[in-house]
Amino acid sequence: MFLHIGEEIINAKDMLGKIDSEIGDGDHGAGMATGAEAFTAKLQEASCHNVNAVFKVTGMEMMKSMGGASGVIFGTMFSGGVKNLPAKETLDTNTLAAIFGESTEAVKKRGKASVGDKTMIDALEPASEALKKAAGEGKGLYDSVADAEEAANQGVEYTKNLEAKFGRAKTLGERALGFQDAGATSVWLIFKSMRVWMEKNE
Amino acid sequence: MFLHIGEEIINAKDMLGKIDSEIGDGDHGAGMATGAEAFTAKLQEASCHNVNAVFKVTGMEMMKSMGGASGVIFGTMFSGGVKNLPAKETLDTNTLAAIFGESTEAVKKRGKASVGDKTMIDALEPASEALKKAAGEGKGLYDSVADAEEAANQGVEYTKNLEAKFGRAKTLGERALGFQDAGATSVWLIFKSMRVWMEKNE
Amino acid sequence: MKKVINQEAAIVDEMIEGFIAAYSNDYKKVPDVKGITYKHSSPDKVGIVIGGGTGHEPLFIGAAGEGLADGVALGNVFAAPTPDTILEVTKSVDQGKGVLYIYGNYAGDVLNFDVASELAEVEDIDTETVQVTDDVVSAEEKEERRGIAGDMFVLKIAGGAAASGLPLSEVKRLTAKANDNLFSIGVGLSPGTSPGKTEPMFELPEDEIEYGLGIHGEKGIRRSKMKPADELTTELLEELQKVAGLQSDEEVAVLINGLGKTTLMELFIVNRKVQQWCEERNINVYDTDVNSYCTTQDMGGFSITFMKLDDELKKYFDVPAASPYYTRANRGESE
Amino acid sequence: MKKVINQEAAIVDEMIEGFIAAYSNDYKKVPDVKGITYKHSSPDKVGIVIGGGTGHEPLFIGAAGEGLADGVALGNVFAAPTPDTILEVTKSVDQGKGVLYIYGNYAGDVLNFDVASELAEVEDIDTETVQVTDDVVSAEEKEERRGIAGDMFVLKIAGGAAASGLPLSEVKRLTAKANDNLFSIGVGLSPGTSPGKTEPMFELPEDEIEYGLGIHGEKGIRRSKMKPADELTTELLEELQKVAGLQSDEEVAVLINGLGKTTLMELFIVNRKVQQWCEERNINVYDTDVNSYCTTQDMGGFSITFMKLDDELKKYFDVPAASPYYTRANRGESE
Ligand SMILES: Nc1ncnc2c1ncn2[C@@H]1O[C@H](COP(=O)(O)OP(=O)(O)O)[C@@H](O)[C@H]1O
Ligand SMILES: Nc1ncnc2c1ncn2[C@@H]1O[C@H](COP(=O)(O)OP(=O)(O)O)[C@@H](O)[C@H]1O
Ligand SMILES: [Mg+2]
Ligand SMILES: [Mg+2]
Ligand SMILES: [Mg+2]
Ligand SMILES: [Mg+2]
Repeated sequence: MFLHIGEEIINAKDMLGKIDSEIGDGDHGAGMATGAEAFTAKLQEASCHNVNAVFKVTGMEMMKSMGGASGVIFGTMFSGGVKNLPAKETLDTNTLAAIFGESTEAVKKRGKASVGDKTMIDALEPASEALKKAAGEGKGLYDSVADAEEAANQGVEYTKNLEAKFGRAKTLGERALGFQDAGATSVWLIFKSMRVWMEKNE
Repeated sequence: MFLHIGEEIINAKDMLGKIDSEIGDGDHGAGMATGAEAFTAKLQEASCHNVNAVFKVTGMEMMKSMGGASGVIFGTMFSGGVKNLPAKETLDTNTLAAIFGESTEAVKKRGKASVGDKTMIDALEPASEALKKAAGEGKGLYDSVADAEEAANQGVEYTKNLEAKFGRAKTLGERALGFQDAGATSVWLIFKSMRVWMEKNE
Repeated sequence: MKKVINQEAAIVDEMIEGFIAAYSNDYKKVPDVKGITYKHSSPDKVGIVIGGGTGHEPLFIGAAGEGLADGVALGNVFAAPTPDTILEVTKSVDQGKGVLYIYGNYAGDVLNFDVASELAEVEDIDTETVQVTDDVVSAEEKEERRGIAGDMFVLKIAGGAAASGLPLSEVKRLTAKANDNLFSIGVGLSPGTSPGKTEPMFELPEDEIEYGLGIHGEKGIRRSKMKPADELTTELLEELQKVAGLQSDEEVAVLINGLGKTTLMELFIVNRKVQQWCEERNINVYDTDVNSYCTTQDMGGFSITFMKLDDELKKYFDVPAASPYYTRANRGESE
Repeated sequence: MKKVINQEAAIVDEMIEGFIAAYSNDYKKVPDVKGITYKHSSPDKVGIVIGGGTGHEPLFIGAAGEGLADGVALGNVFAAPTPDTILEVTKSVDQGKGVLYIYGNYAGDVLNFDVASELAEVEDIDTETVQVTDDVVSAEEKEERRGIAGDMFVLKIAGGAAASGLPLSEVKRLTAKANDNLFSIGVGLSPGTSPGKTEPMFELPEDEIEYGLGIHGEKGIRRSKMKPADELTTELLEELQKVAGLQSDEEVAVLINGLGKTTLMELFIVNRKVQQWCEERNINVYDTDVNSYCTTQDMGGFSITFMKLDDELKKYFDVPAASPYYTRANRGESE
């Protein structure tokens, strides 16, 4: 699954770069692609025994290879959710909800952004909430991820109406209105690739 | 008369600059104009008692103000011809021929260029010869200057067929063919302005 | 846009190789990461680590040396260095006296240096941080401003303080004080191009300029038609003065910094006006530097920086410093 | 093209004012002419006067200082200085030991310095001249070549020799020897613009480059499509080697010089290849400098310079030198 995420991120390089360039510095696509290449290579060579290791390795590799704001932010998003999680052999809705619940907190703590600041948090937090809700409702993994994707998508839309509080768009003020946040877009893309992978591999 | 020459040089600034820019660095017009402004100002303020002083002041001011190759070359052209000349109150054909005969030698000695090297010498030497011939034939000043102008003009045409031996066009080799030399053009312009001035002030 | 590179992905590594190949007597690469260190740091001093994205050369790679930084952590073009890189550089320069991090206040740099400092703690290395916040138009609040060319002056003080043997807390205090006294404003004349990109970094009509533009092409506060140097400089000074509030008899160090393609000739013409302006206000210019220390590729434009000085700051400003791209010798006495 | 100037006619005077305003502790203007001198030249030494057109900054105005030039004579943009200017600068720096003129071999500079040296003779000042002729593609005959970035190295030797107290004849001999051992080649990537002009200095298609282009935009030897850095650098090196004929075990100083808008990042990438190339041929690189000393406004491109060194030249190359734009400290020992 993570290899598919990596592939999709690499394919979206130009799209993400373009979104970042509207109100940022245009390197988000390149950064994410670097991270994706790094974790793809690592996941292919290392044998990860459990869910925790996959998330951790993915996050660590992003943090190590990317640099920029998103290296730490997305690195933390992947590795920050499994720190306190008992080792899991398989991924179910409860586990995924727990991971993203923790990781959302970790990213918020690290980046000091909240919903409404026009960052990837605007997609991550609702997606994480959607997972929690789906877990409460006993939904299957595919449906839960689909809910998260939809919530993230709405989050991306939401960022269009916001002025930025963090990152390079901060100084733009009102001029950032109308443009979606690049990092939020990546969050949506990640949930979308998870769902598409599950669709194909069911 | 020299004030008129100055005026014409200043008016020709862009034209001379354009010619220099084809195979040189494009500053010949600006340089000559700077020189013309300087000698015009000086001639207006100083009272020059004789022909020698006018030529000398003109040359010195060009040398002082212009810089570049043409500062020395045209400075020498004006001041180099009166060095050994007994003081003259009026300008006649003999005097003019003597001045330009001397000055041509001075410029050649200074710049080490000869006819055929694609420099202002290609206009100056024939113009000087024309003056000498006119003096020999007892021609009046106006006709002599007209002869010099015509000879200079042919010199300018001649430079179009030459590769450059001096100045920035030197490294161009064959690529300088077809373009006239900027300094030669200035020589022609100077004789032309003399003639036009005499026409107007006859 | 033509750039003399081989491939985009190799830029930073090849640049570092080329730097070390030139200056290997004095600098070495930190193994496995995009970092370099100065070879001759005097023993037992606080380490100074700077860093940031590549593409602003000579900063950051060119600002390590005697009385300056001991190590430099580099990111990709316009991207903050990774925590790993910062950590490895930190370990290389630490002499048991702790390490001070100095970098411009950008989200990416803050995040990565913060993670690095946590990792350093695990390795038992004390770190402190000063974020440079000199660009007066980028935010109302001093701490929220971004860092531009003033970096060079803050580093100068930090390097001077560390070279004088002060402990980490003191080096940090002085460096933070330098930053508190630091005010810059920039103007963009034409966009640069990021290597590997085909489009310029931003759009600016041929006859317009933008006040307050950031060093990654971040938008400024307003545009106007191009103006004569003196008028343009005066407007920037007035804008800067609104925030800097320089008083008569105050002493300042001045930096006129070119952004890439603006020539030194032009920067001197700007400096001429800056000095006139200071003189008219009885502001005492202790020292001036006209150079292109913090660039944005081939971007056109420049910035003006004032650092207010008191005797304490002057002392560390005057400590000799030397790198291939920044030198400050003993101050000559004026006649 | 936007240039930060007030009016074309005032550029040089205002630039000098801005330079002096920045560095008045160490430099002063020569009254009435476009010239500057270094204030702290040690007594009783041979004077070194350099000069040329404005527009190549930091050369020439930025190359006076300790162990470098004592005086600089400036012309208008890309135009040689007047004999008057050179003479006044000469008089200001002469200490009775004579003065050496160093300048790039261009018709205008030759003519004006020659006149100046005759005028100096009248004033009883001995002068000698070394014309820098490093651009290998500009002529077959060494003496007919034009001078480009290698100027900086020739000046370094001259400054070192003069600072060592040698008499004029010796300073001249060493300086001429430095020039005899000097070989450069440049490449143009994009035109610069002369201040006040609206047209670029030459035309070059967006994807083409020109080998051997001069520093005033003089045409080179051939054009090609833009290439990756390593390939381009190798071609230039092969071209340079045809003339320089560097032998295995020979020692050289290397200068990678940017022409204006080409970034230091790119120059480092070029240097990486240059060093590899030298290493493959067992050519010993004694010292490398990567900088933009001799520019052509905002022109894109760079040049590579080799100066062959023997023990004698190394001695003077290693004499410390310092100006705001060129420094050479005591050579650090490599590990
Ligand atoms: N403090 C923060 N908290 C959460 N996300 C952030 C923060 N700062 C930046 N981001 C995210 O990072 C994205 C930008 O990433 P990227 O372009 O790779 O980094 P940089 O800003 O260094 O160029 C933004 O779109 C935003 O979603
Ligand atoms: N050695 C020389 N002898 C005579 N004329 C010369 C010589 N060198 C250059 N010139 C003249 O000077 C002209 C160029 O002048 P200008 O453009 O003002 O100077 P620069 O070459 O310094 O830019 C040439 O067109 C040529 O006629
Ligand atoms: Mg970005
Ligand atoms: Mg010319
Ligand atoms: Mg970035
Ligand atoms: Mg010229």
